Amino acid sequence: MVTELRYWQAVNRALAEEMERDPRVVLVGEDVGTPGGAFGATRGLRERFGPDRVRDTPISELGIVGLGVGAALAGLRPVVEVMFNDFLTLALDQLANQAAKLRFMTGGRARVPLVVRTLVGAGKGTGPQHGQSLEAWLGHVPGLLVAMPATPADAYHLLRAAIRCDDPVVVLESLRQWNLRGQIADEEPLEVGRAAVRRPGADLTLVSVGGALPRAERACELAAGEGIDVELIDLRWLWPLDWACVESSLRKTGRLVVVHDAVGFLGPGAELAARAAERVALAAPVVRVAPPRTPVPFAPSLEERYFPGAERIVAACRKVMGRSDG
Amino acid sequence: MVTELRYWQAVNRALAEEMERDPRVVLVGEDVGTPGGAFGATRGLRERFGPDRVRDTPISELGIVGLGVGAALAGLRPVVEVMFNDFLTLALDQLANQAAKLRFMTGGRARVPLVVRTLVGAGKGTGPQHGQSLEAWLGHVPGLLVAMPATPADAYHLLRAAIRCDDPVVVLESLRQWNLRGQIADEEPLEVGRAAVRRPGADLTLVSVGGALPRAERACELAAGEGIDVELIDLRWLWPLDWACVESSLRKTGRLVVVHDAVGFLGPGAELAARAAERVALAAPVVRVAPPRTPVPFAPSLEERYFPGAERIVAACRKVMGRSDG
Amino acid sequence: MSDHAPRPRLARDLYVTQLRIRRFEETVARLFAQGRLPGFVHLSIGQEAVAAGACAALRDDDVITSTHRGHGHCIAKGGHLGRMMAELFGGRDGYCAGLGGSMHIADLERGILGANGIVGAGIPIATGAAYAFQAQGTGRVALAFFGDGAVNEGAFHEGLNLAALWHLPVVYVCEDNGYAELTATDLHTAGPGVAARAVAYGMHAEEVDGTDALAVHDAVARAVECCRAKEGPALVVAHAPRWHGHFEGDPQRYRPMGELEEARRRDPVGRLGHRLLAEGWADESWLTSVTAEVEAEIAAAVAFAERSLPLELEAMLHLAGAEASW
Amino acid sequence: MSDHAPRPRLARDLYVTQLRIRRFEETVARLFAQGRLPGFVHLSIGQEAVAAGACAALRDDDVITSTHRGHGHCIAKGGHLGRMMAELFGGRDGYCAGLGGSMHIADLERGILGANGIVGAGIPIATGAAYAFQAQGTGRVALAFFGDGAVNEGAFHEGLNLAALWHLPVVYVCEDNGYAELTATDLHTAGPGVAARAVAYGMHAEEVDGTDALAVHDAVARAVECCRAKEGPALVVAHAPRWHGHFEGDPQRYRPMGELEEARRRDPVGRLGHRLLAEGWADESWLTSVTAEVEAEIAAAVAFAERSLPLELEAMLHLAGAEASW
Ligand SMILES: Cc1ncc(C[n+]2csc(CCOP(=O)(O)OP(=O)(O)O)c2C)c(N)n1
Ligand SMILES: Cc1ncc(C[n+]2csc(CCOP(=O)(O)OP(=O)(O)O)c2C)c(N)n1
Ligand SMILES: [Mg+2]
Ligand SMILES: [Mg+2]
Repeated sequence: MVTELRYWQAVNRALAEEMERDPRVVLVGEDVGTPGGAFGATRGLRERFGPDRVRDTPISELGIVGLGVGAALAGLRPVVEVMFNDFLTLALDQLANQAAKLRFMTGGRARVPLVVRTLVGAGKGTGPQHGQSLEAWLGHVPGLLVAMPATPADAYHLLRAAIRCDDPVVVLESLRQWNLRGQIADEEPLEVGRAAVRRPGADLTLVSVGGALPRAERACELAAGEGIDVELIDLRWLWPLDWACVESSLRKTGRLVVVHDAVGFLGPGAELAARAAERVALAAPVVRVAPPRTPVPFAPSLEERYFPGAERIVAACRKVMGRSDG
Repeated sequence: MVTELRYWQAVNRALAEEMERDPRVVLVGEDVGTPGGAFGATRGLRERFGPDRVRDTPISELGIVGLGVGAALAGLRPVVEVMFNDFLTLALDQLANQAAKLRFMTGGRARVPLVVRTLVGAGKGTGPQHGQSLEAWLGHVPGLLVAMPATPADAYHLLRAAIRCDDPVVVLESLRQWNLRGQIADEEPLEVGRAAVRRPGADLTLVSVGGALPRAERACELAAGEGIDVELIDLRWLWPLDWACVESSLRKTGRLVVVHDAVGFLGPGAELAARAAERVALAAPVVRVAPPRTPVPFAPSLEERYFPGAERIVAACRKVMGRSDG
Repeated sequence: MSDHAPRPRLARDLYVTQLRIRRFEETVARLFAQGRLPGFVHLSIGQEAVAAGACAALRDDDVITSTHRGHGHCIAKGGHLGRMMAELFGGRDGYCAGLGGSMHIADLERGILGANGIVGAGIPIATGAAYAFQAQGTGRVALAFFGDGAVNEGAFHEGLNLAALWHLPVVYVCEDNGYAELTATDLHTAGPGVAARAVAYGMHAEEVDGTDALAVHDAVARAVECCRAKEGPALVVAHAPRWHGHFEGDPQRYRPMGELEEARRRDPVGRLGHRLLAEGWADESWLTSVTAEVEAEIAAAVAFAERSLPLELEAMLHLAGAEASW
Repeated sequence: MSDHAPRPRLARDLYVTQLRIRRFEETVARLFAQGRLPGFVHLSIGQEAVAAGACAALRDDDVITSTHRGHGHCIAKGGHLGRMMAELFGGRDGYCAGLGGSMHIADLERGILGANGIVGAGIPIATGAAYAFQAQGTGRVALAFFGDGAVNEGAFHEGLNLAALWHLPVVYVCEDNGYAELTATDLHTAGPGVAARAVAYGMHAEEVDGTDALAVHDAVARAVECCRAKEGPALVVAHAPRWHGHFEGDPQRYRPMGELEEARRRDPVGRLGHRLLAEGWADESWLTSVTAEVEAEIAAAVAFAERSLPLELEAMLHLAGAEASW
């Protein structure tokens, strides 16, 4: 069956279905209960599954992620909501030193089936402390999986895959896409670590990370208008990294552009560019398209220029194609 | 004048001299006062400068880094010690969302002259929660400077430069080097963001990040024995990045190997490799030498293989030189 | 403002301050509803007496830290309405040059160390400023505003313990408006209340009706006195309901029937106006004239803000010290 | 172990548990001094009664979280001495296959959710396990051990608030040994003490002589009872000085004259031995025979550990689920 849902509704549906399927799945987070989430993602779930399984928490990011770790060790499959990924800064000990390391630290004996859902605010006028994209931090932590759904369908499928995963997963949801509508098919396989080729193309590979996807799609259209045939890959997971998908595209195109909303320096594009240069004989140097190395500005006109737009992506495409106006 | 000091004594001397020079410099941290630091770096300073300027704190990493931010805004130049960089996970909100962003968030008006000193335990049998190298996280945060002294002289000079800097600096000190002796010259200029060429060479550029330096030096000797002439750059600062130094070396050698103790995926080597591939026509793909994507193991024999040793670095040199046994 | 002003003058001053806050925020609400202000906006209408009363107990050289709901604090501490409004518009003449927005307004010259987008983060920062004042021996005091929700963050705990341990001159003002976002206080804070927590750190604590500006002033003045007498820190809990949603646009479905009406009956502005008349501290014509003055001032602030253009990206990079890193 | 054992048998059990801890750690101290154990080792000699008494009040299916000073907790909860010792040696037969070391020993089958290298981190984890038990309705209880220093971490605050708010079945056992590393308690904890803090979250709290295993047992048993009766959480502060340094090798220069002698006079093992004889609960020959049994057990544990080889790197990657990522 195929249904049309908004991004946030897809999140809601994934949660509801997983809670229905598996009684061990519980939700905790600020405002997730009675109010149904600050942005509506958990609407109706407390009424449906009861207060033991859907709990409003105090503003205690470290505490609630730690609570999730303990609950996971004790047999639940908690989904913890941390409102914005900027607030993960408060919870990183439990996420990076506990959840991510327990399997390793116990010689493989403990598993921590914890999901942390959190928003990337980038592009919604939320400013320096609510607009960051911190996926590179998470991807750098061995033991964590990092999902970045960019479409309603992925908001649904990736979250379900995350909940079924026996290791901790951070799902970075995109506020920019929050109200986007999309088709959702039921029967999609639930795999972690699979990228998606959104558009086949022959001239260059464009890898888009998380919420940048619609701008990347627009850039593909613009580029097509200029005679550049772009293959667009939506990374979907920063870890596990679907390098096979990227590499097979690169073997065809020989050219790579990466776009993301995280800061460029030590951002996800650094790893992709480094791998590409290490492992594939490229026809041109990789071009990364990313914000400058500053926090996210508040003023809309600045924010607009700060995050990579379709124009900048197309310019990067031209550059990697060796066109002089790149 | 030139003095010979151990690494930790160099830290101690830098602190003492800066406190002598500038009454605004204060030290706060767990055990930094009466006990003189868990590893001795602040020995004698409380006696010398009094309890107002050298304070033992509770175990409250977020609180003490935040205390440093506020004290810096109110006119002091605090040096906060967080025992191991693994514990920065608890303090990242104050470090990354407050200290690092205040200058930007206030439109350039506020400055936060805060130094956070912290240990990288890598290689001393300290295990998964005391052995990480998290410099890539810090380097990814606009507004933070990141110093990684690898020698006693740098432990002295970089810390002094950090204390004089008007923006927040994290100084990652190396426990592995803690008792190393070295010559320290007084007159070195205090610059932030300058790499050091530790050994000139013609065949390839080896960039070493932080505590990997002695292993990189050893690798240079081994490589020389095989007829490979390595130019060794000690990065010293992850940000500001002295790209000019790296690039000018690459223009000569055309080949790059990077070594560090941080996890490879999204580690510092990713950014260096990406830049090199973007900006220089290389004669061979970059090779990164780094730990596998797991936490740091405890058992000494595993830890020894986990962190890159001279042998692995030499193998990378051979590979980048196109020797078949690389 | 001085805490030695005679009662009638103090009451009139508090009235004017509250009115300036009220009118400023009513204007912001209107502009927001018209779609003219980007991002999130959190209003303190109904809570003006807390900001006005508390700041009136401070000296000009004392400092405050504020919250995401900080317009009132900023106005009460002497912030410039035009520069505040310009910041909300994202203009270059705003307090943060348009880079921060509502949640980051700061004015270091007036001792406003900053609003904050991270709940609780101002608490350690104010504590650090108090540490600086103690070390400098200047008799200055720091004051941290925060909400009832913030008391469950680790930052609250770590900050208060540090302050109590070191007898720092810091006043903690908890504004209990009954909610953390959409979650009622009894769902997020366990135990007998915030004052009892302060007592458990060994500090003075007082509760006060936060809709009575004179009562708030008196309680905070006592706390400030404590601090100046080196008997700090101290905490004041001020109870005052908010009238608007958590953020503008919040439909407030989670609020029980009658709660808002009850809140409006406790109108801190109207209440003090009545008192002024009843006590003979002011007459109708004074009220009329200050209202006109305030309205003119707000109109001027809006006009100032409307004229302020956003920064260019290059200027932003310059302010951030990041030109070289783009 | 059951809390319904008759007094004499309970006392004898507690004696044996304490003796096993004492001899295990004396052996560890000796092995460490001989340079045979890598990394950091923190011993709980002098504090055995806390671990023994607390765990004796738990059911087998209850769980604990432990600390960096956790050997005693693990032994008291039924941990296997040989696998513990093997872990300290870094052997593959150790609890963590040699990947974790002393600070990460865990045994999920016996309800030992893990020692922890991060001060305070076990507190939210135990809280989360208690949440699971509540949601599962199994009547199980979680118990968190932590030191006097840990109570100043945000994790303590956030964990206790959550537990009190939700009436979770969790017992917090604070082992006050007078120091956090090298810093005395009065330098790090403000206010009337840890019990008063618990009361401020609205939970039961009790203080007990931590060198009296029966008293600890009784206090923790009351706390556990509370939890099983759905009246949790509860906190117990047990005061017991440590005899050894913070870590092995610590010269303890910071300890005042006479303190150690005084501590040794309160020897929890010797004390309970005397009581057993005085009450007629055991005779000399019983003491002699259990001592011999314990010594044989420890010798076997060391022999087991000595035979255990470290893992190979490939096996480590496999256990970590990271083969593909090297
Ligand atoms: C660390 C952090 N967590 C969550 C949020 C999202 N958030 C913004 S305001 C708020 C509620 C704060 O409640 P309170 O402290 O009572 O202040 P109020 O909004 O009532 O003034 C929350 C949870 C945040 N900004 N920062
Ligand atoms: C988050 C964190 N901060 C600092 C340390 C370093 N450290 C290890 S043990 C310790 C002292 C802990 O004191 P306490 O809780 O009283 O336990 P004790 O060592 O006395 O048993 C410190 C500061 C750490 N391991 N984790
Ligand atoms: Mg509130
Ligand atoms: Mg202790």
